[in-house]
Amino acid sequence: MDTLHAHLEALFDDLELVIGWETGYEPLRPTPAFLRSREDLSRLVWNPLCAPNLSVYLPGILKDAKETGKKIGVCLKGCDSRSLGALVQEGFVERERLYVVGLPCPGTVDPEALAEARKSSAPVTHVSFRDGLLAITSRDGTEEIELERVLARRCRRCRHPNPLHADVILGDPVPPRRTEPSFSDVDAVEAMSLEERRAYWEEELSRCLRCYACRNACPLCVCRDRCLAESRTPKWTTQRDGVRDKFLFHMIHALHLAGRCTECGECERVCPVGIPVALFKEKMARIALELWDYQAGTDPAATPPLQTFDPSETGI
Amino acid sequence: MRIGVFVCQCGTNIAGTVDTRAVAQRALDYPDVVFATDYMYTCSEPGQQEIQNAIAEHRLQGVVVAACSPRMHEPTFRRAVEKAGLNRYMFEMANIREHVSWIGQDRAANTLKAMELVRMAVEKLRRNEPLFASEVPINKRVLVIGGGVAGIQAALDCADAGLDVVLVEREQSIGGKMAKLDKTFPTIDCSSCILGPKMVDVAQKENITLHAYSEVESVSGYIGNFTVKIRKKATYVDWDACTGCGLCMEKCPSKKTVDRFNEALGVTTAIQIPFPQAIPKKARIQKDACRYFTTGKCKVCQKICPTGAVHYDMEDREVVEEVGAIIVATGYDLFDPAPYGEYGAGRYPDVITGIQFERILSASGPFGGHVKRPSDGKEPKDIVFVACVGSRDKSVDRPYCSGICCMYIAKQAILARDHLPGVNCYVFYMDIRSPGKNYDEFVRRAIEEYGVQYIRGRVGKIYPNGDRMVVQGADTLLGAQVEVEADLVVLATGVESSRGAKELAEKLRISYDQYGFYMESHPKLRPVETNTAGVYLAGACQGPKDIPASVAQGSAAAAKVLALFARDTIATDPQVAGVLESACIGCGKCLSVCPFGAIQWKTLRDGSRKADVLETVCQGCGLCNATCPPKAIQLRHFTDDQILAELDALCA
Amino acid sequence: MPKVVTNDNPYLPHMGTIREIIQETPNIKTFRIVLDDPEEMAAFRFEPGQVGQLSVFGVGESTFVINSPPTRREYLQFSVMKTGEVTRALHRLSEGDPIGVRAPLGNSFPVDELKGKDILFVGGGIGMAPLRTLLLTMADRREEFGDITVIYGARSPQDLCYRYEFDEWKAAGVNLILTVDREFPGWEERVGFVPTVLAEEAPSPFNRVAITCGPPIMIKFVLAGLKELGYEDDQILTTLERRMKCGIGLCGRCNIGDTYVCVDGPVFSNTQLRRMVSEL
Amino acid sequence: MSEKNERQLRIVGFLCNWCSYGGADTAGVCRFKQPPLLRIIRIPCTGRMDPLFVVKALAQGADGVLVSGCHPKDCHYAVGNFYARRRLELVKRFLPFVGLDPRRFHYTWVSASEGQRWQEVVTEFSAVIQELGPNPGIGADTPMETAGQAASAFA
Amino acid sequence: MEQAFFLADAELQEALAGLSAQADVWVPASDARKPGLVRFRRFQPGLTVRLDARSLVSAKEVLFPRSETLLRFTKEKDLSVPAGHRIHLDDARTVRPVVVFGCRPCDARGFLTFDPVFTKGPYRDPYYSERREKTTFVSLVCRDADAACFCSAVGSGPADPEGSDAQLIPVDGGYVLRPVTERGAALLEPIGRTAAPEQIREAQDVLDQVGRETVGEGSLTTLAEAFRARFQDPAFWHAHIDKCLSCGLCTFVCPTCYCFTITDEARGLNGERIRSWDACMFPHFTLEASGHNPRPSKVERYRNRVGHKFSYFPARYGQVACCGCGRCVRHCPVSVDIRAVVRDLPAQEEAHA
Repeated sequence: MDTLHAHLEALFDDLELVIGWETGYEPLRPTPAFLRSREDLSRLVWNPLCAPNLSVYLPGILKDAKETGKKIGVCLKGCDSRSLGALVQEGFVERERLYVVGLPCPGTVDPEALAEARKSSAPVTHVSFRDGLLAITSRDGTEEIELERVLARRCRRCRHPNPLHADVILGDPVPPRRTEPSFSDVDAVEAMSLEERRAYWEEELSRCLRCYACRNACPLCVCRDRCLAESRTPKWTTQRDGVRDKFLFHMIHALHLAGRCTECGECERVCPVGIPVALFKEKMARIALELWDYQAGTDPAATPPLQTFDPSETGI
Repeated sequence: MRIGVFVCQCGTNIAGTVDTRAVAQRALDYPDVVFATDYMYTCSEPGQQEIQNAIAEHRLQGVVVAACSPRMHEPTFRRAVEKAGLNRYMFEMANIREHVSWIGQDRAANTLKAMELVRMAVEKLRRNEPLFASEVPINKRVLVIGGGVAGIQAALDCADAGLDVVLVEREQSIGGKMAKLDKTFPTIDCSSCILGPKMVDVAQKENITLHAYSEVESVSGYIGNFTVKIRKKATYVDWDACTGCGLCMEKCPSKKTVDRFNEALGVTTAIQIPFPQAIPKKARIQKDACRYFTTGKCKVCQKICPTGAVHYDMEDREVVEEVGAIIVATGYDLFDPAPYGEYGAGRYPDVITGIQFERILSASGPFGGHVKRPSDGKEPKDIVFVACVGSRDKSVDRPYCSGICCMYIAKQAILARDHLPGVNCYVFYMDIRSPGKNYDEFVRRAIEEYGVQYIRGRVGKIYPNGDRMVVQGADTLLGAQVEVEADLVVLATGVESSRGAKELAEKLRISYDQYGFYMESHPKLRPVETNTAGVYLAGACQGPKDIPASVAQGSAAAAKVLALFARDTIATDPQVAGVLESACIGCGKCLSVCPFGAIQWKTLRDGSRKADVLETVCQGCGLCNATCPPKAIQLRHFTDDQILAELDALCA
Repeated sequence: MPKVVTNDNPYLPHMGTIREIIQETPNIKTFRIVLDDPEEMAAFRFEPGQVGQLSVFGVGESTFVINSPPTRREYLQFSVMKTGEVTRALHRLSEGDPIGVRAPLGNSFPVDELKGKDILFVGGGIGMAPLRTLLLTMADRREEFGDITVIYGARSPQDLCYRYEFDEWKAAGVNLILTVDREFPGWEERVGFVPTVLAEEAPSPFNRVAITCGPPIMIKFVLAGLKELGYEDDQILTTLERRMKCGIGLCGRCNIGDTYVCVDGPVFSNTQLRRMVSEL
Repeated sequence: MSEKNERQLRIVGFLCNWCSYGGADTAGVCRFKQPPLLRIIRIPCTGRMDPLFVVKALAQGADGVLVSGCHPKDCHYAVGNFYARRRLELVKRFLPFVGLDPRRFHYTWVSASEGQRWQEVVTEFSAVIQELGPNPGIGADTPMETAGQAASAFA
Repeated sequence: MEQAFFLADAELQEALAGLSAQADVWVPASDARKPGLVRFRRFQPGLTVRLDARSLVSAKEVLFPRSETLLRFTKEKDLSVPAGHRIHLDDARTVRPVVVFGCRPCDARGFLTFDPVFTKGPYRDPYYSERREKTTFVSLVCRDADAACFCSAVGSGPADPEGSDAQLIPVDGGYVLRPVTERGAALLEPIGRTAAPEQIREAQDVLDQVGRETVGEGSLTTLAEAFRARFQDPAFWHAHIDKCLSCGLCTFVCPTCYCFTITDEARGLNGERIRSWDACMFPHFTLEASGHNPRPSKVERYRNRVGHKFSYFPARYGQVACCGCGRCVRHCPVSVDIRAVVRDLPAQEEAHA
């Protein structure tokens, strides 16, 4: 934390602004912060509750930013940095306009798991993190909770806790929880029969509100204001509240992310009704890996597999 | 919208297994259908009249015809509705013959299927929009790539018709493979005697711009308006000054330069004019052989040149030509027999290729037309020709027939006998392919008049025995292994695609088959067109061909260009992609996948970039449409909504 | 208040039939619609400026001003420019086709307050539609109003709507000034943008009310021009457009601050406009 | 072929105009008999095939989806089917994950001259679909009215 | 507390089943698979009723479904008329009595934002109004305020009876049911026993205690003017809103957001016109066919959202369009806090000097 502040402090004259996290309406809710003055830097926080993937803001902020010659600073966790890689790859972000502060990530917290793990339900007044332990203070005292117990699903399968493509990495590297791609949650779905899977998704998706938080939190969902799921011409979905239209929306999202998803898990994190929507993209990522040995966002010079072809490939 | 549905009985072709009346009746239940009928032959004159009458009487805005395949009669009906005042794209066909009545006997199932196909057509038509072709002006200049006989023919025909022609030739002289031939089959007339005048014509036509020793660097634009960048490779001789006097060749000290025109059977000088009839007849320095370039000292040619044409500091330069059409006539290359190690080509000097033998036969060749063998200059007494070296052989990835070898073997055997009446000629062959006019007679003459001995079988091995070669092979007619001793073995190497053919195809955005031969638009009906509008094929670049076929195709390609240029503008097919700018997110995915380079960036006033379709370049494949995430780019007449309407008509 | 022809469900359209379609310009068609129930048609009352929602069932609804005057009641007239999904569908309809109508909706021009005044209409393109209803109302009650001057412009002569009735307007004593953006063969009227022609004509603001409607950029310069000529804010009326769905003040999208264009508009005085938050 | 429970099975075919649609025509011209399940939608090229069409068709109850185009390297547009096969294979592998039976989706390459092959493709795939029976789709919240409507009109 | 009933915890299911005989009873309940996810669901025996937990989405959808049919249309083919078809419209609807049981005071109060818009005119929305007339709200006095709650700041409170027909007051072993309106009284009579005096006393204590609690700081009800003053201060809006993802989550979980869209969904000859939730945060909301969008970016859209709730709505209807339930704050993927935005409205100098 102190290093982060000091580092940005020293650099701030060369930066237009810094995108990081600050404490939200309660210490459990760090919220994205757009720090435009040196004084603002003091608001920066960095801990396992800093869940949002800030790369989602980059295409928009770069588009709107005036050309001052100053760079835009952004704090990225490991998985966030893969999103940046993919955005650079597809030309949505000019890497040279950014100053990327890579933050090796111990993993982020699943709020629901944390709520369950806490003994107190009183409003939290302070949070700190050290040596794998979250210290959570409320009027009922301070509880220490192991991060590992309350880890978000996305973090349990994380292979990239250490940022790629960063200008600077602040903090010691974190040993990855996984060294090989892990698709155990996909496997769990696939362990069901076809019929069960259909029923499973129908039930999960029936809760979808079509609030589009999953889509808007996705750094690679680049259609922004022009999503096909809301389009009336062409009309792929209706405004009905049925499962089929919800299903189609999620299929649009998943297919658009095929070979592009960087597995940051934001779609799932932000879903208010707890649909494991990231599984769709994990399955896509697995297919891309199997078919083309491709991992999105790791190589900014690569071409996404559906944007290219290989005349000699066989078996498909 | 007011739609009329016409269900064709096609005599009994459809009505035999489809209740066309019921199909028409059912169509009246579909949205927007205000008229439906069945008719015996809808494509007939009265059938079309019926449609036109109904359009007027029922104020129809769209027409569905359920009949045969749209690949058959869509143009017919489009014209018919257009005559009645509708836009030709306010028309749909339901294929209830090839896809229904002809493939099933179950009348009930067929009728149901026909109803649903009509319903799909109606639902698509409800989303159709009138489309209008746009007109673009044609630049009436033509580029011919390749100066072999096909390219020469095409260039001359175009020039004769008054067009400006740009002819690009990779080698120093035009003439191609034919210029290396001694005589041509089946008439045994002198190759250079018949080709030479045409080459001279090319040089003399004022409306032909010849870029020899040049290559096409890039092609952009589209039919009627191509921009071609051509790299003129450095020759170190100013061709404007060079008179082709040949003094430099006399004085050049590098006299051991491999003579590539003579297929490495002889030597030439580092500064060279490849052959006496070369067009343009200009000298060029072969850099790797030149003493000045290799040692830094010499400059003999520069000193001797009466016009001071030699410039050692010359560099490649680029010229840009604007043309409206392109004829590709890049010809072929000959198979390198190295993969057949057992034949010893390259190892044994007296195992040569057909084209080498051609040079040996030629009066302007390395031996002045005396048939001698390369190793010791002796006249051969026995010559063996081996057919199908690099043809019809999967093991060397050349499963196709090269088409010309059988004939040139017969010709060469005849010529060998003419030159050396005592020589014995043997031909190992698989089958004799001689389907041209007077071709079979020609082969028969070789056998019957000239006593050439044909042995049906594959050659297994060729090895030396003393100063002779032993050719070991099968005689499948005798069912025995045979051996023939020979002084000279000629391998009839096959035809393969020209080196660099694929790279050029990619520049031209035309397709090629797995062997690198260019794909014609239709194997029978569009043999000289490619799928890129405005690019035509001539000669062996499309596939192995003999001279008459190449010349015919050269003329055919020229005719296509002339037909294109007969108009001042061309109408573009409006079934192309279009961008809804407000929905375009500027992601550029369409640009990257378009096989035709038909999409480019357009910058709006607010600085945002949007995809923009060059309608004349777009071929209407729809790849961009499938790729575009927000579906801002839509292929007209095959939009998402139109396809979804068909889908929804079937299941929802 | 005019009688609202509606039952208890304001979302339920009344069925009508397209009696006539007029192709005004390449992308504007005029629809003359008659309600199917003769009693409903006879009882239908509205004020100039009020709008209606036209339904193409299966595609949706869209809002258009009723541009026929209340003084002429054999049909309701709407002019539709092809811009979106519903308008594209409307352009595909034929004479005799059924159509849904929810009308009248919204406020109207304060006709009574305009009595005895000189009137200046400034219209551009399809913006002539809302002016037409008031213009013809005044033409039909000609003696109640003073001078009526119309400045009407479009990009080209073929983009002018209602060309076939210009003579009728003139015959009713309307001072009609037509202009197109640039020269066209055979065009003998004015050439130039509407605000320019307005400045040239400079109709006196004395006892006059200006009513303007057209594309936003034209409105912007016309308002400035009128100001220049000395028109006060309450001497200027205009109509606003917003994306609408319900048309009855519920769905929440057509607001400009606390003003709902669908129920509080479409007619606003410049005084009202100035009080609104700037979100045009 | 009357009501929903025994509705006729339907295969939606997406065929490229240049090869497979021609192949289907050839099969017709040669009178190669085929089961009557297939309904063909003509598209210019399999490159036009958005994998979403496959998903949507199956979600809304198409019993089978068959996509066919030119053989790889024979694409009328040179490379359309190279892109297509990646996208189609991807969706083929994805379908079972969301509970859609991948056997209901088949993609293949048939040239305009391969009438016989087309007959085999249609016959084999139809047999698979017959075996699988009706596709429940996803979220059966809109009625399958087409089947009932068209069928009852004829019956 | 004059009249009150007692409902024991153990009798809850039975009582709800009893109510369900005459009405659709909506209760907060959790999914088997997602115990933490509480939503309003129609009661049926065996449902896991969760009066103890806050619901994710408010009870809004009970009266204002995410998507509902306004009318159905059929094209009847008839070649005797020029169009070739006739159109039949049908807006028939059946409205069953509804009980919303166990919502929080904020949920019930949320409908007070709907009422003046949908029931008072100038145009009355029959779909909402008819349901509203047949709906009884039984709200639970709330003791679970969290850091996102701010009902007191909008003039309500955790024991606020406004908008409720009856109140559920947690007491030892169950709930005391207190009617607030006559409708509430009529509903309760059959399901509970009359409460014992000590139960009533306990309930009154709870009411008093909860009633004294202040949930959320300050007051957000009088900032209409401050909003207008801030309207054109891009730096202010950017500072608060740059992080907004422009999704519709806040509006969809909100008890007072009532904006909707109307679309036609048709196939072949049949179709329906449906009304479904829309969100002012979506760019399409105000996008015109011409491509013009008066609220083109999230800044204008969020500003309108704040304005609507705290300035425009008060100007039109005399009350803020916010019940302080805190859902928009709690569930926002990036924790945008509307309270902070509204609170900062007047602080012109400090916020951006």
